[in-house]
Amino acid sequence: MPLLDVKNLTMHYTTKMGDVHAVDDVSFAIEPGEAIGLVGESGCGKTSIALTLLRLLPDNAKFLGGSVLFEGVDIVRIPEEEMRKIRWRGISMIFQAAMNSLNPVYRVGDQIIEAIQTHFPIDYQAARRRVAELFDLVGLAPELMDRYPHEYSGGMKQRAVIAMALACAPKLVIADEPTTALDVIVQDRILRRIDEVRKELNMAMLYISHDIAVIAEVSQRIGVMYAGNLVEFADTVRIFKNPAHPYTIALMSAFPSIKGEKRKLQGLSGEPPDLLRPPSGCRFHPRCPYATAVCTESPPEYREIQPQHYVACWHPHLGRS
Amino acid sequence: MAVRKFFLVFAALGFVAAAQVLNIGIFEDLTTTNIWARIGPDATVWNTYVLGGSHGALYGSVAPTWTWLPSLADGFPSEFVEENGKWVATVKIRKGITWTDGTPLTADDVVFTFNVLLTEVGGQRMAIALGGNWPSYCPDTLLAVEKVDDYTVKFVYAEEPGLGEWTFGALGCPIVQKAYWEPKFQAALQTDDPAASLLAVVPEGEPILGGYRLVRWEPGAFAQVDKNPTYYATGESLTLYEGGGAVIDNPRLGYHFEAYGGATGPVLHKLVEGPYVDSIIYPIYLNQDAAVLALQKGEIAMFLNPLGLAKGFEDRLKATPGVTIISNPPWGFRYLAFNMRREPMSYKAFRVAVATLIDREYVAESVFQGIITPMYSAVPESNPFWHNPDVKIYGKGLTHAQRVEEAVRILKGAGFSWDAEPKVINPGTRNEAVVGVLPDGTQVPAPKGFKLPDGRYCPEIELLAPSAGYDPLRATFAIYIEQWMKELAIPVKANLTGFNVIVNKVWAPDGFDFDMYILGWSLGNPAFPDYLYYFWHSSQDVPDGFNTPGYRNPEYDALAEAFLKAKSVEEARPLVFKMQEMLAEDVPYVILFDTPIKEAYRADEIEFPYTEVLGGIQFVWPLTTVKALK
Amino acid sequence: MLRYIGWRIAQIFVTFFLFLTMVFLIFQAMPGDYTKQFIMNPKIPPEARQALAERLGLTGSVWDQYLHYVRNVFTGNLGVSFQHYPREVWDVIKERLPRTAVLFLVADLLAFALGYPLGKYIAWRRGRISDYVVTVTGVLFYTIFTPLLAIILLFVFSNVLGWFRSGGFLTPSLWLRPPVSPQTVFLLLTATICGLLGLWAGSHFLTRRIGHPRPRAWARRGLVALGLGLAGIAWGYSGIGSYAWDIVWHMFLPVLAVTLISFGGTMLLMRDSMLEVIREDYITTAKAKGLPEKVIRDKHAARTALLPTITNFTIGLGFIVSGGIVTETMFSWKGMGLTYLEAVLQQDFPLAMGCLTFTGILVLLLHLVVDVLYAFLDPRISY
Amino acid sequence: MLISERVKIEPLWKIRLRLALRSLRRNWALFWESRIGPLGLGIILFFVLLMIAHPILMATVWDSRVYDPIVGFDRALVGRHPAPPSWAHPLGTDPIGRDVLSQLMWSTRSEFALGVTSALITVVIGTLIGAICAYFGGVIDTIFMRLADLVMLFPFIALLMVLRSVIHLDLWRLALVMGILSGFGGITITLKAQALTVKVKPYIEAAKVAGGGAFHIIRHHIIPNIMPLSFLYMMFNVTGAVFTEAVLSYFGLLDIRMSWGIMIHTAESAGYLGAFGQYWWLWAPPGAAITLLCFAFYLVGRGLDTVVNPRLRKR
Repeated sequence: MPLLDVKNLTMHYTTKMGDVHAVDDVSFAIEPGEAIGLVGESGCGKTSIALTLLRLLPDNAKFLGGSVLFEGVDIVRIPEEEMRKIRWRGISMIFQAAMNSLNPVYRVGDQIIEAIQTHFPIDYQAARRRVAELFDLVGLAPELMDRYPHEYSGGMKQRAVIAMALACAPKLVIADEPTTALDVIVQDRILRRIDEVRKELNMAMLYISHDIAVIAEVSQRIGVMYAGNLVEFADTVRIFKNPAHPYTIALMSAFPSIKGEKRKLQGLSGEPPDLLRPPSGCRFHPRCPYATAVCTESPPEYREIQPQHYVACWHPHLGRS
Repeated sequence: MAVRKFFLVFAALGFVAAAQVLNIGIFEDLTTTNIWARIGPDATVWNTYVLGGSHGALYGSVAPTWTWLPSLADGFPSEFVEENGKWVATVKIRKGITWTDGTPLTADDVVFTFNVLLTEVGGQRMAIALGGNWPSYCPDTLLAVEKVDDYTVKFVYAEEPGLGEWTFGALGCPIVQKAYWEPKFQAALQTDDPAASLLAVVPEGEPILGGYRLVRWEPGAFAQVDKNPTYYATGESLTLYEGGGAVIDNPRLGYHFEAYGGATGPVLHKLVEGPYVDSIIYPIYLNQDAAVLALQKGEIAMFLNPLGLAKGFEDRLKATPGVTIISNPPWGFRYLAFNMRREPMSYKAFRVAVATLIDREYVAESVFQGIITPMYSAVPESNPFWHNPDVKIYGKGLTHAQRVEEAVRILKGAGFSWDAEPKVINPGTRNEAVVGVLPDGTQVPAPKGFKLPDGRYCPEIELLAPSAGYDPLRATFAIYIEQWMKELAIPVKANLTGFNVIVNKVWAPDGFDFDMYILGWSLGNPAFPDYLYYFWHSSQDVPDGFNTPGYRNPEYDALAEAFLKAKSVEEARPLVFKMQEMLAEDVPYVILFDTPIKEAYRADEIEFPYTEVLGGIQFVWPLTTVKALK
Repeated sequence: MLRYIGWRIAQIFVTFFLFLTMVFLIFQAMPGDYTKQFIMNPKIPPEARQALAERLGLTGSVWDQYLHYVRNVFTGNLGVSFQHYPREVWDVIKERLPRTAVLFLVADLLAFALGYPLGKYIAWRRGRISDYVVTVTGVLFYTIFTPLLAIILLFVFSNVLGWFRSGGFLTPSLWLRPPVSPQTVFLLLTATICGLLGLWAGSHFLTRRIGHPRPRAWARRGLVALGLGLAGIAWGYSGIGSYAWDIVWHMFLPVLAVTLISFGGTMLLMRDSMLEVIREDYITTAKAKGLPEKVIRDKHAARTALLPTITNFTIGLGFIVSGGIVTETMFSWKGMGLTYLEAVLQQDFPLAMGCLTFTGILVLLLHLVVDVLYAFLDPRISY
Repeated sequence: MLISERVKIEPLWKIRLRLALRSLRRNWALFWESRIGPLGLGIILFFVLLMIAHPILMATVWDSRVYDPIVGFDRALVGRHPAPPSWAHPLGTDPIGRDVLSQLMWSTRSEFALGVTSALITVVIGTLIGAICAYFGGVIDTIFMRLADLVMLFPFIALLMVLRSVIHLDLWRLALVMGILSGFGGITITLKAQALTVKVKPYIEAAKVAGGGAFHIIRHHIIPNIMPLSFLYMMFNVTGAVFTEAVLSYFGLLDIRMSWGIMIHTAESAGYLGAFGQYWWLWAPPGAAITLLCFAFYLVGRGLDTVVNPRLRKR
């Protein structure tokens, strides 16, 4: 059985202007120890999914259906107190803005110790030792643990945040844009480190990024999201070799060529839709070069067009000619 | 633990209560305990309430009749005789009077007191340098005070002094002990500001003569005075007769004295000196409400307030069982002053017209419902000896309509005129007015364009009065006066403002800068109304002088001078009557009203020898004749 | 750190100097002078008033007076009060200050102790009914017309229930033969309060190394309780306990009034700064870490939100003079506020100026205190 | 032609208007959502009604000789003033026989006049200085900021108590003085801070590049952007002004003929205040009025706060 099994997850935000269809009918699964990537333009619902998994959604988030089974437990339906126990120990997260995810008025070490002591009944000294290991693991000098966040550099903070995420040896770590704030070289180094650590500790990993290039190399399977829908899901090689969804194809074409300079999403006119009033039928049709009448009428179902290759499209791009 | 101690203190309190204690509320803290400061720059009524009983004087005017009698002195002073160009009189001092340290009071103490005042420091007399009331005890014409023998002192004047300088001047001066003050005074003389140094002395254990001495002062909380066991007058009886006669009898000193015809006719008052109360505690209340509550709860036997009770407090206390309320005529008045140096106030007719318009009775009876008494003469009728009952009262008993017509007549008579002259229509009816339509249909226009006799339009007149904040009574009165004058199209504007603002305008550094103002005076010694001189004598019409209206009338000046120089009150009385008539006639002031002094006390705790006295109990406090009933 | 403080002190001196100048100019602009008080007594000849004016230094050129004034202030001499001539202004202030100090110290601390948790609480329950109710109540007390509140309190507690005396700070009958003066008692009270406060602050420092949060909290409470106990015993056996008690008893109503009026300020400020902090990412992180709500609220949110509240509170302590005016009048509490009011009404300029100057010094010093406090409370700040 | 069909051309003003209306609607919605804002607004409206009603009543049912708030006097009740509430006098009469309700309503006008005037002055000064300091910085900035520190050193009411004997404080002068005093005080600092955040916005740069003069930029770009905050502070300043006036009047330090504060003062100096329940109509109505008005404006202020300051909004 998969470690995490997301089935037809649907979540909307209620606002004064109406409902925002943030996540609609999303399904995917993560096997223990496996690394998965989730890509899509910003505002396509990636982060919403992450937050749903930890149940950290704001008050106005409305859970409309589906289930999230973590080790067989449906974590969207269990009481808060139990969820609290699952947080960090079962599922932990590396946040987008590492800079701000550390409380400025407490020592970095103490903030990690706090997490450990909440979940394991061990005393302060033991916890300190644990932190020292973690720091060592992410490549930080243990003595740094008694410093305050503002005394850290960007990269160090990021590492600290990673260390924190690993503190309770979780089964699944969600990494939401783990490296966007950093310069390319550091990005690379950190991602590698995360990957090594993952293998060492045999955790499952859920990478979330708007930049497919970043996560391609560290994730075994990749899901592509568009406007609140998971439009394609397959192992990394497949996604790159023969993507089936027109949107994925467009993303691919934005992939750096040898020359290295990025091109604008090719053949894609217009903007991502306003999730307040998502388009009828396939949400991608207004921008889709291959759109036909059917696309505008009914939404395509999310089906397995080839083993382990899921697509939601009326006219999937099959094989290559 | 703490609680137990608490009870112990209560026990102690119980013990204290065995000795007689009076609690008398006051509203402001002492500012000094030093006699020089108390009579001088710190001459506040509150200091007097608490410390007034500590020192004695040679003579004094005794309430409630204000009979002038010896207190430390033995009999009346001698007549003045001229000795080589100077005028000399002697005063005998009673024998057997002792200070609290046991030493006797002798001529040396009296002489020392005056020598301090007479000492020249920095080109002026110490009396002046000390300021406050000292100058009046040490008039310029007093040259020296010398010891004749241990119990006789000689006063030397440059010219024969009158009541002001002698009877009600030097002879009323508080006497201090030489032995205690001599060294301190000498020390003070060595400093560069002797007066200041003298005022700064904290008189620890100063021997005194009076009935009560200060034993505790808890700044901001309370002050306590205890009775002086060696008080010279304890047990001394003073009998006052309706004929005006007075008999003093002091068995302890074996002293007997009769004056003003002695024991003739029925007895008016028989006062036997105490002090009867072991100690009086003066808790300080910072607002009257607190004091009233305390009185209702019986925490205090009464409280002292120079202004008396406000109407509301009276209403509230009437209901309280055990509380008695007494009402006494005030010794003062609130008045409207004209600046006679300016037009149109310079015209007698104008002042008379305004006086005619002012309906004191209406405001007093209707608006203020009897909390104020209308006044007409410069000497309140509460002082029958000096008050002249038949002075001219403009507009007395007229209706509003009649007053308007009368005023218009007076003004026209003096050459004033209007563009549209005020006419009263349907007088006496509900819609009586100076503008409107007559029954016959003729339209009476609103009066306008008030003109001076020379035809120029009357300049804008400012009427200064305390704001409702400072004194609602005067504020309201001012607003009414403004209304009445405006009815006649007189361009007046009532400016209700802060007390200090008025004072600083009236007594502006360079002369008097006002048109009309309303303020009040509380008057000094009822036995001798010398303010009649200060307020209207032309010599006072100088910057910072007291003749604010600028009243200059040679005839009045002559009277006023004669009055100060008079040798006896009998001689002075007719003069005072004439002065009142002239003032009422020329109206430099319009005497408006004053409020009777209402006082409340717990009849079950405190007993007074008399409750009918000019200015109320607070005016004669402290009393060595009060008794505590608990 | 030290260099910074030095620099701040220099700044403060400049500001203070300007402040003095302003105060002086304002009072120069005031018309008339104290000697006018005696205008009411015709027996006092103009010369006597002149003499007084000279002695009070009301003559001489403005410039001389100014120099004289500034020199005096910087030599710790606030001049001589007119009302209490020839008493020194500083002497008067020394007498009145402790009363106000105790009153407001207690009240402000209570207000803080009330407003801080409330603000925390309602911010956390943003938008719920309790939030609105508490907020509105807070604002109501915060904007209530002080005399009105005083009247109501006096009415209820003194008139109807008769629990407290209607004014003053002691019962004269109890103080006829006291072993100590109220001054001393007030000073001792102030000392006690500051002592306990220090202990409370210190307890955080002492217990910071204790591993688990819960025992740490208990250790802290223990220390404070111990302090309280000791203080209580000390007062009990000092033999002046009953006197102190009398004063404390009189303090109740004014303290209640001030507390009610000022807790709203702290509360609303705390609420707002909480709401801002709650949006920070590290709060989400804390949630994600699976920390209990209470820990997130009290440790992560409140702790950071505290800073602006502290500033406001500390600086607020400086304005006891103006704050006292109304309260002290209503409750006959002869402290700085009343002193100032009287001084102004009586045109006792030196005293009034003294009070203002004093306030100035106090506030400026508190600014410094805040800086230092920050250095301790906020690791980001290091001077 | 397709394009020309699809895109409708509208005059600019229409678009502007539509945008303005939309933002207004949105802000109103936010304000309404705050719940406390509307409550305050309601109370204020109530007082406005009182204010308007007074002259009408005086002109129609109330005989000015009886109901004039200052020189009115009810002869019918001679000797019984202060009279408790009755049909003739719904809130009774004061110690010198004037109708309390009439005084209450009449004073409302002056309270509004005072509050709004002084708050306006404050905000205008504060905004201008804030904007200028933020834009120019340097010496100007330092000067005004130090000045603000200095002003903030003075206890407000205490200072006014002194100024009152320098300046003859009637209603308008008081408003002016208060306005100016608080105008140079703390508000400049806050508004400057706000203006600074605006100053760094790209469009300011753009405007500069486009050659917009300093004052043009301040007037057209900075000030409009700090206006909302100023408006918010205005509300708080009204509260401050009304409260201060009341306190000063209560101590009888102002030269105003009638105001809520003076009503209480009259009751007190006539000795009715301490009787509490017995003469409640002398102190309760004005006391409540002062409190409510301050309360109301403060609430509105906080309501606006949620509009102006997104961080305080519900997510």
